[in-house]
Amino acid sequence: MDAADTTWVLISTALVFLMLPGVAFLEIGFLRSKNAISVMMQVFTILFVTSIVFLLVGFTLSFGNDIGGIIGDMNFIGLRDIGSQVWEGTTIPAALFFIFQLMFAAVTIALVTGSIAERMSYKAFFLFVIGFSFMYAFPAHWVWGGGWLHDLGKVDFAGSTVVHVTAGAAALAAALVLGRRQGFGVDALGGHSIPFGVLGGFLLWLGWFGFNGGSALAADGVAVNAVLATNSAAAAGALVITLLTWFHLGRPSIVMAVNGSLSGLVAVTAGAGYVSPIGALATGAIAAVITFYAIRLIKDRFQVDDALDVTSIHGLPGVWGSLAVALFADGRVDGVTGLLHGGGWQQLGVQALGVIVVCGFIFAGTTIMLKWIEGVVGLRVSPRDEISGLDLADHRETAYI
Amino acid sequence: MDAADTTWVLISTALVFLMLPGVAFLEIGFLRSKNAISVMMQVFTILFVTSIVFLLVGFTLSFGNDIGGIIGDMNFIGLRDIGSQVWEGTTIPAALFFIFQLMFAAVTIALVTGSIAERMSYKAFFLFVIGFSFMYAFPAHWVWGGGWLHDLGKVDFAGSTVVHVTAGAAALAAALVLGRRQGFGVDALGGHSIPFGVLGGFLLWLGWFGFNGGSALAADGVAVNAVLATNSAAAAGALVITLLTWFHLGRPSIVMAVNGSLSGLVAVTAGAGYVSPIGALATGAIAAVITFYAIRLIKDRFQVDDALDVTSIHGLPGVWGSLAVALFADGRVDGVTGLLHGGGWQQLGVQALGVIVVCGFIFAGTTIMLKWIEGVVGLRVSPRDEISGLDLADHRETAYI
Amino acid sequence: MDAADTTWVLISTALVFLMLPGVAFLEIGFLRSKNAISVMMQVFTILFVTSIVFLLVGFTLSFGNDIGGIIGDMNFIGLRDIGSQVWEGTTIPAALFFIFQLMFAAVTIALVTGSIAERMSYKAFFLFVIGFSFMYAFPAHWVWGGGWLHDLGKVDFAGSTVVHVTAGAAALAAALVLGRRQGFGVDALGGHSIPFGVLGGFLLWLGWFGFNGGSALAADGVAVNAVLATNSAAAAGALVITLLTWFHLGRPSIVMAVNGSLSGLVAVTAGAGYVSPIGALATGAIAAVITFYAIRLIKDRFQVDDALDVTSIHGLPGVWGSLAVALFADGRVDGVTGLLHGGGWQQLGVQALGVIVVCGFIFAGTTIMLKWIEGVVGLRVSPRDEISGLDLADHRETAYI
Amino acid sequence: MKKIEAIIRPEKLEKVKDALEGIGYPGMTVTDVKGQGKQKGLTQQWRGREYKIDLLPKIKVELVVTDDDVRATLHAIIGAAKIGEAGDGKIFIFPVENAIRVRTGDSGECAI
Amino acid sequence: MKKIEAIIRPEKLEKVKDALEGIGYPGMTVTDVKGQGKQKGLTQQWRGREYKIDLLPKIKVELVVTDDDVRATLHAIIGAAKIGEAGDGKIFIFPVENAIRVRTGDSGECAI
Amino acid sequence: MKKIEAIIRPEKLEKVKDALEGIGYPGMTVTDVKGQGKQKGLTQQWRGREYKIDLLPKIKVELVVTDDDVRATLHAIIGAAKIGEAGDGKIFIFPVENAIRVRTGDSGECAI
Ligand SMILES: Nc1ncnc2c1ncn2[C@@H]1O[C@H](COP(=O)(O)OP(=O)(O)O)[C@@H](O)[C@H]1O
Ligand SMILES: Nc1ncnc2c1ncn2[C@@H]1O[C@H](COP(=O)(O)OP(=O)(O)O)[C@@H](O)[C@H]1O
Ligand SMILES: Nc1ncnc2c1ncn2[C@@H]1O[C@H](COP(=O)(O)OP(=O)(O)O)[C@@H](O)[C@H]1O
Repeated sequence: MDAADTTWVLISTALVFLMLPGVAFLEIGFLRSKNAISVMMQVFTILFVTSIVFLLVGFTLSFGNDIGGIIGDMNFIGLRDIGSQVWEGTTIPAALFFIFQLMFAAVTIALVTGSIAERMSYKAFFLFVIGFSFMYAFPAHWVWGGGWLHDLGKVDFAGSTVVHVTAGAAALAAALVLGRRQGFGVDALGGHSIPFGVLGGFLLWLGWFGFNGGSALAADGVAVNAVLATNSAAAAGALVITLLTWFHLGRPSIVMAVNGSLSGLVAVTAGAGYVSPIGALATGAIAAVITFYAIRLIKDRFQVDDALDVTSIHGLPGVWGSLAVALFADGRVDGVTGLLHGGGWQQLGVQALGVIVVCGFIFAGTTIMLKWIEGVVGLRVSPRDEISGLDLADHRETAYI
Repeated sequence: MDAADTTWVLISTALVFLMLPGVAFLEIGFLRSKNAISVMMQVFTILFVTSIVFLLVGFTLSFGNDIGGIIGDMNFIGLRDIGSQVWEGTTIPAALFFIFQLMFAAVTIALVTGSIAERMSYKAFFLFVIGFSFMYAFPAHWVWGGGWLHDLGKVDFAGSTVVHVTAGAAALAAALVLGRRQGFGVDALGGHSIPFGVLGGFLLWLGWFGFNGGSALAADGVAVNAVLATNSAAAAGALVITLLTWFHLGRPSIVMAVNGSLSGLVAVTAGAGYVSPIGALATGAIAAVITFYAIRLIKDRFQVDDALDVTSIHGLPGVWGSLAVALFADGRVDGVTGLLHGGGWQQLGVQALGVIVVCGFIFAGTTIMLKWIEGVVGLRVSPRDEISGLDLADHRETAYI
Repeated sequence: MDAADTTWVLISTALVFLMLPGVAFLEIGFLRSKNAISVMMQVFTILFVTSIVFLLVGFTLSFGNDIGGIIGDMNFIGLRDIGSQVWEGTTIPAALFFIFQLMFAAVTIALVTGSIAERMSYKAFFLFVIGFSFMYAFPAHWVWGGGWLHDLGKVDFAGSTVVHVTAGAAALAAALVLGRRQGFGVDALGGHSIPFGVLGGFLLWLGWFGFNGGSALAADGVAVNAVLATNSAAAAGALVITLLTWFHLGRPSIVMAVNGSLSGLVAVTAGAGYVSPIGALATGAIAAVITFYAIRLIKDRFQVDDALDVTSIHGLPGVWGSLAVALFADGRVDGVTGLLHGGGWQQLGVQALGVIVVCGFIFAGTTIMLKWIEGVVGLRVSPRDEISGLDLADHRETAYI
Repeated sequence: MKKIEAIIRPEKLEKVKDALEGIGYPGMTVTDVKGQGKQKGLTQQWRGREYKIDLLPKIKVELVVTDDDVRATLHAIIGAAKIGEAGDGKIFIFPVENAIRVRTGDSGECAI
Repeated sequence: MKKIEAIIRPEKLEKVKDALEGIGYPGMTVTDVKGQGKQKGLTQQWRGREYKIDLLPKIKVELVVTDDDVRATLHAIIGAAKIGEAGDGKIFIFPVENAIRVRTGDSGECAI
Repeated sequence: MKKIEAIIRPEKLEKVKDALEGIGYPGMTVTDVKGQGKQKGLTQQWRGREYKIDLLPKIKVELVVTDDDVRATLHAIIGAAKIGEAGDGKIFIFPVENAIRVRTGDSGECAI
């Protein structure tokens, strides 16, 4: 065990933890005040439910001994015997590896709340969180837990695929199953406190230093490279979307700037350890272009009410980032080399395959799960309750007096 | 000196620092807007007054050479000669040990503000903070500074007793001496910005990673274990209180969920380094049950106006946690072994003794000190000022325009 | 490369990053709600523009090979070849040194926004940020990059001169060139959400642990000393200004307490690694006195509309702190010894020279740059737009609904 | 001239506004208010206990119209604001002595 | 019918509400307002300087009652809102031409 | 007695207040409202799309004055609130049947 690496992953865990209030405040700020309690309770619920479910079974499903490339076994159920070991292939305690991975699971589910907000009942949501905690174990195992995608050579430094494609696919499926909010396409359904949203944006950017940097699992040059790439891609994403907004709408927007930074962060997540700062700038810049037009396409053209554009801000940039690593990786780590640096098409193929399978699996899984929940307890609050707000209906609390 | 351990305790210090805005925002969010300035100023005052008082004398009283098991001597007055030493028994600089402990002192006093809010005058409060900085040195010395409780074998990993029983006993005494707020028992006296309260809750949970994890004073397996136990107990507390609220009041509540997580965090503080994740879950779950019913008992039955239920959320779970370590400790560190793992009753007895003495000492000390302050400058603002709010009366500022 | 030092500087970088939301929330809280989007967008723009400009050229100008003591060469343009090197004279990766320094550049510019707020158009601001990113490279190079002030023996631990005198001089120049806001001297032009302001204050105090502590570039006794000095000076500043406010205005004020803590933090920045806790208390206490009276002088007497008193809170305490190190340094590091500890007048002279030259250079540079921008795109929004607020005029967004 | 003062459900504002614009009365002033009446209050929870909220969020729409336009206006508002349950709101009609347009100084019916 | 419009101290709302409910007038509309008058303003501080606030927080309670009920209503409000110092507030009485209940379309006294 | 109800631009409140105090009418009640009329709405953006805001922030100033004072009051308000563009606002004048000062119970003109 190395104390410095342990310290770095401990603090990275704390930074990733910050992404949960980050998501919560981004969302309540950019949604209506009558649903602020509901959204905060969703994110908080994810934190406390996942902390328990992942401890009991999620972790061992993700990282237990591989069963046929598909899932982990019950080796670490309830973190049995994990106590004082060093996690294999690292210099940090197994228990620390667990907490770090737990935060990833929680963040992944939390991202989905941006899509389903303002209409899903808490009861349905509660079941959804438990179910999703299990579903998440599959992509996590495939890519990071020694599963089949890992064996094929898929790389995903900190989870453009495992976290963001997963969240994006689930968000899209959930938006489709749940249907649109009342007023969608007519009213702006705009946010009620942009400062809270921006606070969330800052916390996410910051948290991502731990998300990507900590994924090196050591306080080394790779971690530093990841942090640098992370910051650069976020900046490029924010700049590009600001210019696009300025051009198309006549004025730059803080809301879009934050979205652009998130888009860049998502995209660079797959390659953070593998790319140069310049590669990171390119990754983030292109991600922002994708996000800008995807928001319009999905909301205006396809009329899908993905409330906070999780598909456009996490899903699609996640896809792009998963592929981008096969373009921009320059061989600095583990010999991962992208097309632009003389690598072959092979890597790009594997990356694409990973994205497609994860996308399909999660989209289908989410749809089935939500349909089942709909049958058992219903999915949406009543139209009247939706109008008065989920805070009153589901929690009998109001955010402000 | 070890650089990794130093880094971990430095960053833990920063995390514990975050608990101060955590307390401030938890409190202003869950109190009325007309007292928001007052509460923030109380917490900020604690930060700047304690930083000076603890530097000058508090630290040496707590951690100077032991005088008869009761208190430290003046060895470190003004941090004299502490400069470049390594703190005995650790691998970190003495100056760092000081800052870390300073944050604990500040947090302890800050917790008390939740009870006295919305009626105590700033003048009285200012004297109270100075007085309490001295009073805190006693339990700190007894348990952590080599005093008599330490010699008896009392364990308190990060302060269920020293911090939370202390804060709880002071909160109860202060609520009794100050008396109830106008409208208590009639109006809800509810919070004005639940998002601020929840922000505070997230910051506290996060800060607790440093509070408990940093108390290992090294970046080792114990620190990791403490962080894991911390997160698990918080989750269990939040889950259990959510279910209780759902059952008793028909709807789950974010405010109670946050309170439940705090209750779990408080309880696991004594045993964070000594218990397994499963032990931590049990500790947190039982703490939440205690908190849920204690709030009703103290406010409804006993009609004590402990504004934010510090007695129920910190005091009683602190008592429970101090005992729970003597049940759940599994011998992984320092041979501390609880009843359930084959330890004897001896430990439980010592833990109980510590709780009782600290409780009694602080309760009596706080009562006497407040009575004295009452005589000198009065304790409460005038009833008219209480109605218009302490922000206007004591600070001539308003929180919002 | 040392993993522990790397971890500490990584996390210090994260802490300094937190100063950006710190500045943003301090400012929006203490300004009017109709300009909240504008201010947040300014700070966010600084983050994303500086991240790119400093990466491409700012860093190499600051820290490239010295050209005549004035500026760095193009050695590190686009961070070329910086990848896996250890930064000379440290044990951390060059890429990490870059990110850490990048955050300093961003914070410096962010501080200036406090002066120009509520009237400068976004277009003008955007150009200003790019220009200022270049201008900042000069003082950074002179003092930290091996330039002429460094050669003269000027010490500036973490930037009382490079960061705060720079920000203060620019703030004053900008306030003069821009002119006063409508209503200045008549209305209070007070803040709209003191809690947001206080949140910012807490984040800044916290971030400063990384700002000063990280400037040791190692997890050693110097870093710990810097954190301790930082906390002590902030506390002294807050206490002294609270007493002054209480005395002069009859009531203590949270807004002034936060300002006082900032003043102390700024002043101790030059000497954080070199002074004892007692020296830090003195530095902070005197800084707060300066700030308290300077605010009145500059706003009331000179009628300069430096909106959030950047000159009084950063500029002048920066000057004082730059000199104070030549009084209070006690020789513990690098043999830097102040007058009070037997050092000579020489150091004080060099410190003063540094302050004067940086002040003059930045004041002149800012004035010229703003005049030029005024010619190209204009500086201020129209009087009508100023009344309806920059949020609507420049961003077509509103902070709250 | 009369002042029509309608207390309506907040969620009906958009529809009422559209209805009024539809018949040519874009001029109106809107205020956030709270109201109680036949509609029963809300039960909320706070720190583990229940309490009642009597005053519910409502919106007050005020518009001054000529005597001839009163009927049409009432009709439009009722049509848009009604859901048929307690809490739909009230409309009050007040006499107006005069109206003045600040911009021009015009007074009387031509000012509205 | 008359409209009673009472400007009161915010802290008295609860008592006024209770008094009105006590005598059987639960229907009312409440608005947050600011007011100035004989009551002297507040001194506040901002960044080291003092300034005056003239407009103080008040609450406006509006209720429409039949002519016969005016007396009782006034009595109840005054009893509950008075503390005997400048700033207690005013009550204004306005004529109402008609009232309509949106839910039913009823008009006149039976609508209130 | 009349009630003067002026809907003005928010940024003009200070001037209107000063003008009224200047001619000796410090008593007034002020409400944040939103209004629409001839003034055209705002275009805002949200997540990459534009939308229109019709209801703009306005301030309602209410003051009850004796019949004799109406002219002077109107004059003062118009003078202070006018910039000559659509959106300057309206002033409405309503009859008042009575006014009561809560503190003293005085009624009629001496109450205002
Ligand atoms: N007598 C009254 N005077 C003034 N406002 C009233 C009165 N009665 C009701 N209101 C307003 O009308 C709203 C709806 O009234 P309520 O009695 O609840 O429903 P309904 O009119 O459908 O019977 C109330 O919330 C209140 O704002
Ligand atoms: N002439 C007036 N027109 C309208 N509202 C008034 C008038 N005078 C006072 N008010 C309202 O009544 C409130 C109390 O009035 P004030 O003169 O301060 O106290 P009091 O009525 O006890 O003498 C004021 O804050 C204001 O809202
Ligand atoms: N008929 C009306 N009834 C009530 N309020 C009105 C009416 N017409 C306008 N207003 C109010 O007056 C404000 C200004 O009116 P507007 O027509 O935009 O400008 P102007 O009065 O300068 O022509 C509106 O925002 C609205 O609050």
